[in-house]
Amino acid sequence: MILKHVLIGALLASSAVAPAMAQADTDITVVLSEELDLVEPCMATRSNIGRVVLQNISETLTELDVRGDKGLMPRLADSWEDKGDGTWQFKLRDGVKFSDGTTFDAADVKHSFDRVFSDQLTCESKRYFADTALTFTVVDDLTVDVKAEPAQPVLPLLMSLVTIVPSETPMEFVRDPIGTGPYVMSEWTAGQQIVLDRREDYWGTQPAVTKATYLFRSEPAVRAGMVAAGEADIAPQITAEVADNKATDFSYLNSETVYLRIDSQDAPTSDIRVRQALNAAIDREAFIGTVLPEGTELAVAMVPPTTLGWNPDLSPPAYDPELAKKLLAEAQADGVDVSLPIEVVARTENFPNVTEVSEALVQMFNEVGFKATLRMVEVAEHEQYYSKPYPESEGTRLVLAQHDNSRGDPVFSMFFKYSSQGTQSGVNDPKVDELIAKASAATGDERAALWSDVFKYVHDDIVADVLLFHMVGLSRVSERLDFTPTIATNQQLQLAEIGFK
Amino acid sequence: MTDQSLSKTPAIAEPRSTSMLSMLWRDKLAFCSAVVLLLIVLCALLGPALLGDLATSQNLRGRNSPPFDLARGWAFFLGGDSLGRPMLARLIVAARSTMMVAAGAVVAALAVGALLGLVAGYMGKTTSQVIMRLADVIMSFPSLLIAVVVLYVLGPSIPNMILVLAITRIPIYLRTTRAEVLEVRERMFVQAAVVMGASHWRIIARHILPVVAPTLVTIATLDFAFVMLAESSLSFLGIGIQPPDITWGLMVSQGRPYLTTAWWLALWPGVCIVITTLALNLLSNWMRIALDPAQRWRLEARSTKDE
Amino acid sequence: MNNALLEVRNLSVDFHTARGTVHAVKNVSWSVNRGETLAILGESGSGKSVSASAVMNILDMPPAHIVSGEIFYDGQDLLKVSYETHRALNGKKIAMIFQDPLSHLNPVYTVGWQIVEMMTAHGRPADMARARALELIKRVGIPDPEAALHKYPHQFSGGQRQRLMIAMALMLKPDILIADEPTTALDVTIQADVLALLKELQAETGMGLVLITHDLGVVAEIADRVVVMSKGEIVEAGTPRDVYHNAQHPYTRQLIGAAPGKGEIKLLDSAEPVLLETKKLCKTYGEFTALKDVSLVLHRGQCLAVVGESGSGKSTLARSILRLEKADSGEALWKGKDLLAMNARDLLGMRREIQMVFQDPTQSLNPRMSVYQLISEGWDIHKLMPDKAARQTRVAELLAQVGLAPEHAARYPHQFSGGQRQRIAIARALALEPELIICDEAVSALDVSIQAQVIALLDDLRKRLGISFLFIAHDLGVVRDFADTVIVMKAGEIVERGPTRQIFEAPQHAYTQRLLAANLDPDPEIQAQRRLAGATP
Amino acid sequence: MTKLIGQRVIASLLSLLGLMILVFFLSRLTGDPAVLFLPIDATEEMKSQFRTLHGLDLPLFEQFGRYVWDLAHLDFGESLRKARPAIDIVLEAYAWTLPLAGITMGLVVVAAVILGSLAAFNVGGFFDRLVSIVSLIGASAPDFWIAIVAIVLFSINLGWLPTSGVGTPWHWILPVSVLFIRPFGLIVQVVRGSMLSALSAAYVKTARAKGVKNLPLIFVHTLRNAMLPVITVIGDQAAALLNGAVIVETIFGFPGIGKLMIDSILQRDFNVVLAAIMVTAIAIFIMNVLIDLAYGLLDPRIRH
Repeated sequence: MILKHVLIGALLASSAVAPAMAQADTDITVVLSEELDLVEPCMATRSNIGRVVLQNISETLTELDVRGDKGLMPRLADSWEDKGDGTWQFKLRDGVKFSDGTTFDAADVKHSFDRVFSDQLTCESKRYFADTALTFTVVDDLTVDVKAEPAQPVLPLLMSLVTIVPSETPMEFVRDPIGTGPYVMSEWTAGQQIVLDRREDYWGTQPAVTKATYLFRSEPAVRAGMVAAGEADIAPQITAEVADNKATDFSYLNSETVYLRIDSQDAPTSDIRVRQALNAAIDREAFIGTVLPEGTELAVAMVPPTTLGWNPDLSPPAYDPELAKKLLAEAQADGVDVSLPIEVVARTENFPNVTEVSEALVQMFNEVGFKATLRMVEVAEHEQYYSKPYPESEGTRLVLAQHDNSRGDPVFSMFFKYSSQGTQSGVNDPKVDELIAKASAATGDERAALWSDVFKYVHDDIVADVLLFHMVGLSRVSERLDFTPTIATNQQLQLAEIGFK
Repeated sequence: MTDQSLSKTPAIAEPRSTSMLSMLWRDKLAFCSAVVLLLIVLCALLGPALLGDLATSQNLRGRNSPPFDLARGWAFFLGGDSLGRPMLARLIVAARSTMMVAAGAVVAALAVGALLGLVAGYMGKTTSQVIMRLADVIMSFPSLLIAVVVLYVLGPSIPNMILVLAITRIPIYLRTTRAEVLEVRERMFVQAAVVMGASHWRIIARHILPVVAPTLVTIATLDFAFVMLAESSLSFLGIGIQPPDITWGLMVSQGRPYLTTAWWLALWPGVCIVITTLALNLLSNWMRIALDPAQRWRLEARSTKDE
Repeated sequence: MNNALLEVRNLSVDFHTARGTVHAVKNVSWSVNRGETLAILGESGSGKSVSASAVMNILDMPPAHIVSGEIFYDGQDLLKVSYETHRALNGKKIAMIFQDPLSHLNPVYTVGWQIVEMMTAHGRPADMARARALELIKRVGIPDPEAALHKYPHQFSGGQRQRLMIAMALMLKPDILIADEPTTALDVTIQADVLALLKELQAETGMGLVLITHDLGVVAEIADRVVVMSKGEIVEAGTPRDVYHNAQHPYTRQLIGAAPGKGEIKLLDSAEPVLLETKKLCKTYGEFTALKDVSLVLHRGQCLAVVGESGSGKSTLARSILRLEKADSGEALWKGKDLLAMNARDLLGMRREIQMVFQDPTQSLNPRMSVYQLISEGWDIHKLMPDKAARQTRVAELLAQVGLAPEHAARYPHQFSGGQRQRIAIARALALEPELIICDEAVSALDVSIQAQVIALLDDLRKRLGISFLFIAHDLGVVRDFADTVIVMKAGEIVERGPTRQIFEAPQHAYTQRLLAANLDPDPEIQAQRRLAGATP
Repeated sequence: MTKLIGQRVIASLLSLLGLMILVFFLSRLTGDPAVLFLPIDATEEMKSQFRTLHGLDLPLFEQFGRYVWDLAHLDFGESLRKARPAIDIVLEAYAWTLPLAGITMGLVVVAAVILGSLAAFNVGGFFDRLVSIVSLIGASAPDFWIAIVAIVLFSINLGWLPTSGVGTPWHWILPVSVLFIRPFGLIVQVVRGSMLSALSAAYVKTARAKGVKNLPLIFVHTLRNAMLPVITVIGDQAAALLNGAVIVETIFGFPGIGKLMIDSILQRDFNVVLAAIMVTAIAIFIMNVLIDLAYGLLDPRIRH
């Protein structure tokens, strides 16, 4: 076989057929890790769809600057103001056209939200408005009033999550997305590629990239290799093992946070000392630069540091096996059965090296005297353990999970993960419920301060979970591009930000 | 051409005193294979007890240590894995689960498949048709789906993995057995047994099974490799054996991300699979001859030039 | 001898097997001239085919190894010429036909293609080859030659296949035709036709014919000269008449003596009670009628022979009686009880009382069982003789009875010769002390000398133990020596029945007469007389 | 022959029905597609809406009844995830898998037949042993390992071939080569064994006595006879390829049925799984009929 390969290779080399693709200098190729099931604007919050659709094909009213400190920026909305009583008024940008030639107006905004709330299709962005009823009032073509019940202090921020489609869009998933963005989808060959072409009639600045081809390869080594071989220009989500080229491989915090969810209703984790012992048993530093890439940060909150109200005073629990043993002994002395089995449930392919991380965690727990075992499951089964109602078990289960919040506000995380009503919460503490409710309703600096309090309370006072790492994403970018991937690359990949050297 | 059969043995053959062991010794390749397999079985039996702790002792800061370096002790001779555990010790410990999964799946599939095949081949047309349709259904049922169903409903464990792999392999044995039985039951000596009044059970057990068995054993040894690889593939797809269980297939799959940086993680377990397969193949070739009285003389003879 | 067309001189061939070296032929010399027929006579294992294979360069080397000797054809030593030269001679100058034309014709190509290939392989144009093939197919007597070209070997009968083989061999008008047991697998009447055809063709073309056979009758019929081989050596040579009447070597004498059909014809003693009786047995396979109203009666101690050619239904008869096949209608009464309708218990009893000896002991003995296991299996089945020591003694006795040694019990069938294997099969049948043994062509696969021994053994058993026999055979000579009553079958029907003497000396039915006429006599003089007698009417 | 095929069609339809029932109910044992389609923090209301939309809230037997009813109208249902007819997705994938399987099997058969025959003719010789060992090792090495090493070596380090994808003929070389190895290893062994026994057949002796040259002797006289057992194995291997080369398709980003199958199984896209399995079963059935025809074509004794 080897001989055969060599022969074929030699043949190829001698006939000088380079497999590189013929393309214009301003065309780029992006290789993604999984194929898109849909190219539906209202599903753009799903990260693999978002990387193609969000702000490339379809735009939102507002846009959050997750990298810098510009906060919430106008996109299709020029400006917005709180009219009180839960109503926000948005002034829309003038002169914007959809790629099908129709003009963007307030009715499109209303229709886009109607689609999100429709029961004819299951749009992802609906979840951000779980308990909020929105009423849209078209004031004029370029003005729309949105009334939220109950009042929603972060409504303009939520507007950055809903893409705007023309009012002709049917109440079903579409395969030919029409948007206001700088690109239009010109080809979608299922299983192979998606091609976006630059629009000439875009309302904003013309981006440098004229055409983007998206390919799909699940193997990180292949993705990285494609950039190295010149077959692709950008490969998001490669692994540390294949990121061996300083010139092309970028690492950046990717807004994902890895943690172990503790069920505080189960013995023995109902005892705070046991939860503290779990935290103290882990040598977090040892993971970084080994099984996790350099640049990974220790987490003190469920959300990344760029989020509103992130509490800089918190520090990660120190690695102290002696302390862990001591805490366990004390708990045992008080009648807590610390010999109950603890099963760490982790999901295969959750993040690179998840298996190694899980195995190391279990080993660390066992070294301080826990009776921990590991159970690796695939995604559907993981969901059973992760979301309520939790299955019964002898002892307890710690669920290793990864949470993503790149939205800039903790409201997208804290209720789900810590409220007694939260679907993935292991906490049942009235004070936490109250703190979250207060913070969610607040605005401005008060909101930030209140969130800080919540972070401190769950981290230091009740030790709700084992927070581990803010993860680092790695992307490979061809040297011909002037582009630095950032935290935003996890959810979207704005072609407009890409330049050429 | 009746007189061309010069290899026909003289009536006075040498006494059958040659034991299996000395016959094995005559075929050097088969002998080596047997030694290798014995070693693997020993590893499987004793490995976890002797090296279980060593194989799981992690050292995050000393991960992926390169092979052929004795500085960290013999266990690291083949290098360390991605959690700093000694490869050699892990390979030895993994032998048990690997062998359990492969042998379990092959033996279970062989037993069920052969039984159904015997029934299908020996019984009437209706029974045979029902069984064959069943085999068709199993054959078109993708093993991936079986794997997901079993793992989702029953959980990922070694016995369940055996179940998954066994189900997918049953049709091979079933079809082979049936085809052979259909042929063997027409042979003269089976009819001779019928004429003597032998019961169905006796004919199956004494006359048909011994003739069919060598073919099945040969397929089983080849299947052994197939099952090890299938298990590895399922691990690759994330629906196979999961840590903390450990098999060679899983090790290859886990070593995959490190192919360019730490090749030894995936290579050694792969080599183990290849060696086991080779040894099994060579041994099964030998066994086919050794178990067949009409061919055994090839191994009893003094010269071994035709091995 | 120097001007012989083909001459084999002092040829010695060894076979290197894992068990050591076998001297297949030692110092063999023979020659054949244009227009002459040389017969090489020998039993299995005598090495009679080896020298011919060496001539054709189709010995498998290894294991064969030519130690010494020369093969002269057309002034060159065929053992020294290049592979390519030798290949070019094969088929073109020296052609060969074989015993079993079905397996020697390629089953997946048409007969026409195979015959034509004989010429195209030697560089002749295809259309010319086709014309010649048509001509020859017609010449060898195949009806509708044009259609025959497009048929496959399995669509012809055994005799036709051998004719086609002959046509193929003659395509390039070879100087020499080697025929290796060309008629052995054929029915007697067809054997006669094929031999006649060979003779005619030889007369037409003037080729030299080398005929390898084990059958004295064939030698008597066709050969000009004969060499007799035993254990790799030529023990006798001369004209058939000389060899038959003045054999010098003990082996030749033994061989001639063993030829069946010379003994005394037995007399029927019908005073004994009826053991087995069939009434109007019928059996069809689709369109084909295997048995049609077959009724027969077998008395205790009697030996009833059923003769007929292949396809006459004689084997189906035996298999139906033993319920290996289900008869469509009719009865088979075993001691007055219809065994076709027996319940399981009676059937098991019947299975002890009737035993069968099959044609081919290689196939009827389970190769994975030792002789002891084979013989004692019946006792396991019928739960007899639980005592192990008694069994061992009895097995030893039975082995002694059939002329084998007690120590053979531990061996496996493949370690025995064909004749010995058939003895084991007989010992197995005897183990259950049966009242009737059905022999289905039990001796036809054996060499004549061994055949004679086995027949003698069976005869002895009949006399000593009073066992009855249903003896199915195609070889009239054997039947004549062994049976006391004969039934002649043709196409599923009994055409004639009667005491042996009556059948052989005064056959009534035309078919019986034809059978007897086609049967070759080992004595060249008798055979020559018959030939003359046959030519006149 | 037509009667025979008719019987086979009925038997296969029965199998297909059994297969469908089994897959339908077993796949629904593996959990709720709603939680996989929707994000982890989706509300219960969204999940139940998803189930209602796709009829997953109905009793299982009613779901089955509806499925069978639709199927009777040749409607394989819609993909839960891709919002497209399942059958379209499956057929698109097949359009890639068929040529991949076809080309691979074609090459495998040609290579295995030639090398296996020559090895058998040269039994015990150096070439014979080389073929045996190489095929055995090739057949027992994990294919994803070979695939990734091949990409690293030939595409990244040497830059001779594209890493993955389907654009040009060059893209097919690596996937086909990797897929080639295992069936080749197996079939070459079978060819060798079958040729060994065929070469000792009597008609070979006849051919040699006729003065037929070695090459036609091997490839004309013997091979056709030796192909019968080989065809069976070829059929089994081709069936495996028709089921999709999951690993190779996944690694090389090849949009075939294997990748579709594993994705839809993992995502619980039931309709696609069912459609894929049934189309595969039909493809395998057609192939089996073709194989039977090939038997007849090769061996006139079967034909008559």
